[in-house]
Amino acid sequence: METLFFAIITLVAIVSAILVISCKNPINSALALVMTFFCLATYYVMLDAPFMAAIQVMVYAGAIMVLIVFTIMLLNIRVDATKKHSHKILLGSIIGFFTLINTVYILMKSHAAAPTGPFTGDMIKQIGHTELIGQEMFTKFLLPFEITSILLLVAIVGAVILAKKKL
Amino acid sequence: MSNLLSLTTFLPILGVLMLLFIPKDSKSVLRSVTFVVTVVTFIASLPVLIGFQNNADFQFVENVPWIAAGPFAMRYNIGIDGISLWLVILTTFIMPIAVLSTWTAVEEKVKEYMICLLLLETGMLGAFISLDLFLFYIFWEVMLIPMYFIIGIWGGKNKIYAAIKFFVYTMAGSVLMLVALIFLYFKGTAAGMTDFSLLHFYDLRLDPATQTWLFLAFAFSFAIKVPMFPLHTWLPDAHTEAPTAGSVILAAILLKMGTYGYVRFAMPLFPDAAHRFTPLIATLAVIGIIYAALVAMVQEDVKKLVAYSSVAHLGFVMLGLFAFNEQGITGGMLQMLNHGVSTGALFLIVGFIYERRHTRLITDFGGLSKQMPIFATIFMIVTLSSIGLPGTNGFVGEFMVLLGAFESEIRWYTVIATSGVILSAVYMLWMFQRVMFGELDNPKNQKLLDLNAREIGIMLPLIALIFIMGVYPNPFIEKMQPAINKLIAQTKTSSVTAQLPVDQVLPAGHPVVAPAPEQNPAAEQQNVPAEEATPAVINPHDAK
Amino acid sequence: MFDNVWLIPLFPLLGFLINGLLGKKIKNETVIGGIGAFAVLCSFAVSCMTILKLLSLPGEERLANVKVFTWMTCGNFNADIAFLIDPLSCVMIMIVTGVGFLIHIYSIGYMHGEEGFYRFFAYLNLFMFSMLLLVLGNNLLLMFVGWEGVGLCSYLLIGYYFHKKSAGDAGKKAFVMNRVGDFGFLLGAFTLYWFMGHNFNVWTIQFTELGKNAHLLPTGGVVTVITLCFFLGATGKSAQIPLYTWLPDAMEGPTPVSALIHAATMVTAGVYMIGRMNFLFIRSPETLMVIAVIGACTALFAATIGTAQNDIKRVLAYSTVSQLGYMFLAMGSGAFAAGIFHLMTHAFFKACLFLGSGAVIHSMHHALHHVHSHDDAQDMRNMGGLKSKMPLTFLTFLLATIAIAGIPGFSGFFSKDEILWQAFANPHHGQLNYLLWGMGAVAAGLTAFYMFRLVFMTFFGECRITPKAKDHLHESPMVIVIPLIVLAGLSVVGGYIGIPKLLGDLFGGIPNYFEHYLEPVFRLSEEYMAEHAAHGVAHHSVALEWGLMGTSVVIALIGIGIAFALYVVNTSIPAKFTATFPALHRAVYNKWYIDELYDYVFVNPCKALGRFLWKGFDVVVVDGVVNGVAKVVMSFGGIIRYMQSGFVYDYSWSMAFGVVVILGYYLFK
Amino acid sequence: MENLNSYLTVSAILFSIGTIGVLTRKNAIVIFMCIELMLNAVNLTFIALSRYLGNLDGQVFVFFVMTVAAAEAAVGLALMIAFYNNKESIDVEDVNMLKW
Repeated sequence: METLFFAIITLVAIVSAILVISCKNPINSALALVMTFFCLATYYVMLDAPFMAAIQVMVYAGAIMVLIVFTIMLLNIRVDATKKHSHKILLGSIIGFFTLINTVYILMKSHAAAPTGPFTGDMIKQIGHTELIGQEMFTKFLLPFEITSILLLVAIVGAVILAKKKL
Repeated sequence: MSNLLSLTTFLPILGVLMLLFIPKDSKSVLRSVTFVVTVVTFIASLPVLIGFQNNADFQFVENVPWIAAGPFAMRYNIGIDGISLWLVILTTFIMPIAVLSTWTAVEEKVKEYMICLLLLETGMLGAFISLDLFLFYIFWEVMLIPMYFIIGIWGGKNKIYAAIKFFVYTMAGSVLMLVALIFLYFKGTAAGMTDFSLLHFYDLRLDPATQTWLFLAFAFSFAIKVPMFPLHTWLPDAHTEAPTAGSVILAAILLKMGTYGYVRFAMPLFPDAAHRFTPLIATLAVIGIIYAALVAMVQEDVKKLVAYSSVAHLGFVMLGLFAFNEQGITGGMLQMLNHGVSTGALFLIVGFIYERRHTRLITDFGGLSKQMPIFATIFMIVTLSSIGLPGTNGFVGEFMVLLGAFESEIRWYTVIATSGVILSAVYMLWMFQRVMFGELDNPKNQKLLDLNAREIGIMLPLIALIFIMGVYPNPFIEKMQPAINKLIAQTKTSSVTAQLPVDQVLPAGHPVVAPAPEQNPAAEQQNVPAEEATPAVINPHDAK
Repeated sequence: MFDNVWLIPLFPLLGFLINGLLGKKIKNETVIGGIGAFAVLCSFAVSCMTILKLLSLPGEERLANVKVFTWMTCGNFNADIAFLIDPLSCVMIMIVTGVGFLIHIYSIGYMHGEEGFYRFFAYLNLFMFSMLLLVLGNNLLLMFVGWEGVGLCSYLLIGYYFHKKSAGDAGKKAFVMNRVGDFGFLLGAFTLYWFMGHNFNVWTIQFTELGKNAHLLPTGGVVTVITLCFFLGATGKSAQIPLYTWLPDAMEGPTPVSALIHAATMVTAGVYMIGRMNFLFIRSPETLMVIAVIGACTALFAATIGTAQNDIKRVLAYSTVSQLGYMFLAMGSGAFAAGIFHLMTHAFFKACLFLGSGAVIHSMHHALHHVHSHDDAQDMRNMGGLKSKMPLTFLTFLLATIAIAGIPGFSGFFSKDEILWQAFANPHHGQLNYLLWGMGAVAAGLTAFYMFRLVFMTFFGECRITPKAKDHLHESPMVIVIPLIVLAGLSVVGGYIGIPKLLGDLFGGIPNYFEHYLEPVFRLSEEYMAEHAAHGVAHHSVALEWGLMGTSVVIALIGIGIAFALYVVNTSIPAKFTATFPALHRAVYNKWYIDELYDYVFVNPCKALGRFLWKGFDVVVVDGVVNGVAKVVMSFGGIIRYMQSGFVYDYSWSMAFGVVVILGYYLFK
Repeated sequence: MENLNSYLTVSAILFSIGTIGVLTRKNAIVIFMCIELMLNAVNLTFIALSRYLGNLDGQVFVFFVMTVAAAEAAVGLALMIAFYNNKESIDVEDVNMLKW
């Protein structure tokens, strides 16, 4: 049952990913990408990471994709009239294929060690994923977490400055 | 004060820090601060001069660990002896003059300009006092960059070309030197040395083949800086395009880096090779003297003429150094100082008229004596000093160089070089005549103002030095004498010791027929009492 | 004993400093001139004291080295600021300060109202200082300092009217030609120092030491090289063939300068130098022969040019060259004392002649200036009949002319005759002696001719300037005339201190005081020469000596006679002569085109070579290589840069490609 | 729970697809989206491994990646707007000033 579900989700994810790169209209690509994000969120749930699935949906599918779609609409970009691909798809596919082989080979070759950490599926279910993540984030990763705020601030300022008509 | 030298060297850096906090629009403040800093540096260098003992040792030595890399340590190892002493003093002495000289000429980017000048001063002082090869290399490169900017930003019409030419020429040389340094490092490690100290390298006995290569690398690098024929073409361009202060510093101090490099590094480190290449160097020096004089004669631009005269003067220096005797090297050293003073002064003079007329073409002038009598007098004195008239500094150096070279093996080169004194008179006086004498017929020249107080103030110390060094050079000679004697001893003993394995180094096919006759004339040539240096070599001639 | 000898050069130096630094502020000509002249007077006084002290010593002790301070020491090389007092240097300082003082006085009058009056006196004092250093210096280097110093002052004073291009050119020419000589001097000094030191371990440049050790030197060989080098120096300074051409041009300077520097003192430095180093020159018979031949040739050659010049000062200039030739003839004949003697008498009469010509020019200039004429005040063709206008000048000029012409009883006769006799009788040059004597005698005749030509053209006949201007001609002020009278007096009587033995015997054994006085300096050399005479000491009869003396006098008289015939009796002959032999006249008038030859052979090729080396070698070859390397690098970069298309996807492609390949390589290797 | 390798393989496939997109598309926004796709593929790997190893560090990393992606989206899109304002296009073919 779970395997079948996994297969379906995988199929949807890959198909929509292919759609992202093959649609003529960027809007369609964007919608396909949202689909992919949802699939990934589903994976996260299957991997006992509901919190990650939630922010995947909220941040990616919600915020970022909305931003992208807004931009597309704002710029009123037409469908590629002449040619949507800059280079030969074949060549790109070959490179992509080799990338795939490389990555898969790495995965096959590397034998992940037995579970080492303390967080088992039961434990997560018992305590709650969000709480665990929160504990990690505000203890062990406190400093990087705070630094991300600075990163976001810089990004905001940068975006504002860049998008201004006249500097 | 034990770290007087460091203080002198890094005072300009302190000045740079001060300048950073001064707004770039308050130009006069920037200039004054820079001037004060350079003057203070000069004053700080005086105790070094006074406290200097007349012996051959390095003095005011500071030696602290700096960078430890593997088995080797780069150390902050500085100190001066009689050879570098005067060059340090010359540097600190010239800098206030250089700053004053562009007081009004540089109006743009004053802050950056002054910072460049001060950085340059630190670089130059550092290079003169470094006793650690690595440290020397660092300072050597530090000098290069501010000068590049000074020419490239505040230069004349063709400044970019000149700046890049200067940079690339010098860089090509430095890179070779760096390679040689790294090679030396491996040689040193093999010999069990633990640092880059020059003094330790002096004791390192290299085999002749290695010496040859290393000497060539060092010599090439320094020859560019000197500059020696045929590597001199960057000089006229750089001089012509640089602002006055740049030209002055370039002529007075930067060129001395090359000759100083020979005295401090190339000759004592590789004495055997230095002796072997003496004919080559002497040939190039002599060609430089005659060639530069001939070319200077037909120049249309005053500054270029002076630049070419520099090449000729430095040819004399090289000739003196490679005489390998007391008079020659002393003369070479004196000539370095003299050239710093008188060619520096010449560039200042060219700067004065350029500031007034914005041209340097000889044909644009004529009859200025009438309009600018003070200028004419000063110009005349400096010209005569450059020609090497007795009573001025130029003569003492030139005479000693020629005398020393004549006593040594390069006698015949000297004969040709001596004819340079005729040519120098020709081109300098001809230029002087065309600029200063004749009818004052150009209306633009008829409104020229004579030198103002600042300009006279700049020139007076130089004029004073011209006469002091010409009439009473002994204090200068006395201080450098022990160091020069030590240098001569270094070049001699090593060459005799190094001669022993000459036969082994010869190419395999070389028939080793009679080693004895090969050694003896060679030992004789260097005028070494063979018994003293190597008791093993029995020289029948000396035994008599 | 001679402790205060350093004062002699010091006074003029002080004068130079005062006038040079403050002269512009002083403005008062009398004060400036007074300072200048007084400084020289002080030197003269000290010189007199010195020579008196010297004379009070016995002959062998007349030698002192007075050290002031050590100039430079380096290893075995040592040069002091030190002065040498001996009869030779004493006679020189007497001439220099004495004649110099008179000329200073004269200059006060002559330079009156000139722009840069202070400058003139400053230079003049500087010259006195350098000249005194030259003659007093006890070593080669100090002599060289003076040697170059006088060259500098000569340059400055010739170029005194610097706004005139010709003056600047002449000054430069003088300096450069002197430099050619200096080149020889330096090489000679180097070789001598090295040779003595290297072979005999005598590392010295001091004259006394060198003299003491001269016996170590071989005859000929290296010594010939050394002496020839020194002689090259002398030809530069003393305007001998081949370096004489600067001296006539040097007449661009003010006339007192010509009198002081280019007649009386500086140009004789070469003669003095040979005298000072006699111990060296006698050891090279070849050099002596070269000197004698060059001296005789110069004497004759310059005299021929002198006959055709119209500029009064140029005639005198060629005359100076010619007379210097005599001195070198004497030196080359080993008659050092005779050479120095002629040096002295020549200083008197030539200074007098120059100053007299200056007075004439001064007067002419004023007269022409009054009528706004642009005629050349120095051209003898504009003069004539000045006898009545300027009687005192005429008289002194005439006396000096008689002296230079070698009329018996006047100073020039004694010295010139001595030289000619020595040239004939010396034991060195064999058959060449007759030729040398002949050249000398002919030159003496020419000298008499052109000097009297000058006198006749200037002072006799009709005045050739406009009558209006003529009225403005008048005798010069006393400050100018008094030096003339003193010098004329010296030209007349100056010779009596050196009466040749022949005449001395005739008048009851009057000794040749001058030769006797110089004996300590030259005795060793004379003894050496007597020993090593190449052709054996010839014994000539008294009658022969009388005969030669008579011949030279007769030749001189013939010269005067011709001049009288051509320029007083029948003044049309010279023009006819010129018309008959135009080429010859043109050649002589243009100084045998020697200047043009030098331009063609040395100056222009040098400039062309310089231009070629600059534009051809520097710019094309060296910079060509440098820029060529830059171009190669740039063009290579130009090819490579097409890889940088600027399109982001190109970069991403290469990146992806790189990642795949590198990763693949590491994974599957 | 599904096999770790399946997740990783899916992630690799998604990553490769993203790569192909980046390489072949010329619309800057689509390229941008492809980059997001690649980032997500990596995120999946992180979370899968984190779960497998029982260590939450990977998940925190994903959190940071998302932050970076958000910042990137903000700045990147602003850049595109700025670019579009200048060139009236967001085709990467029109951007070739990045040379010499």
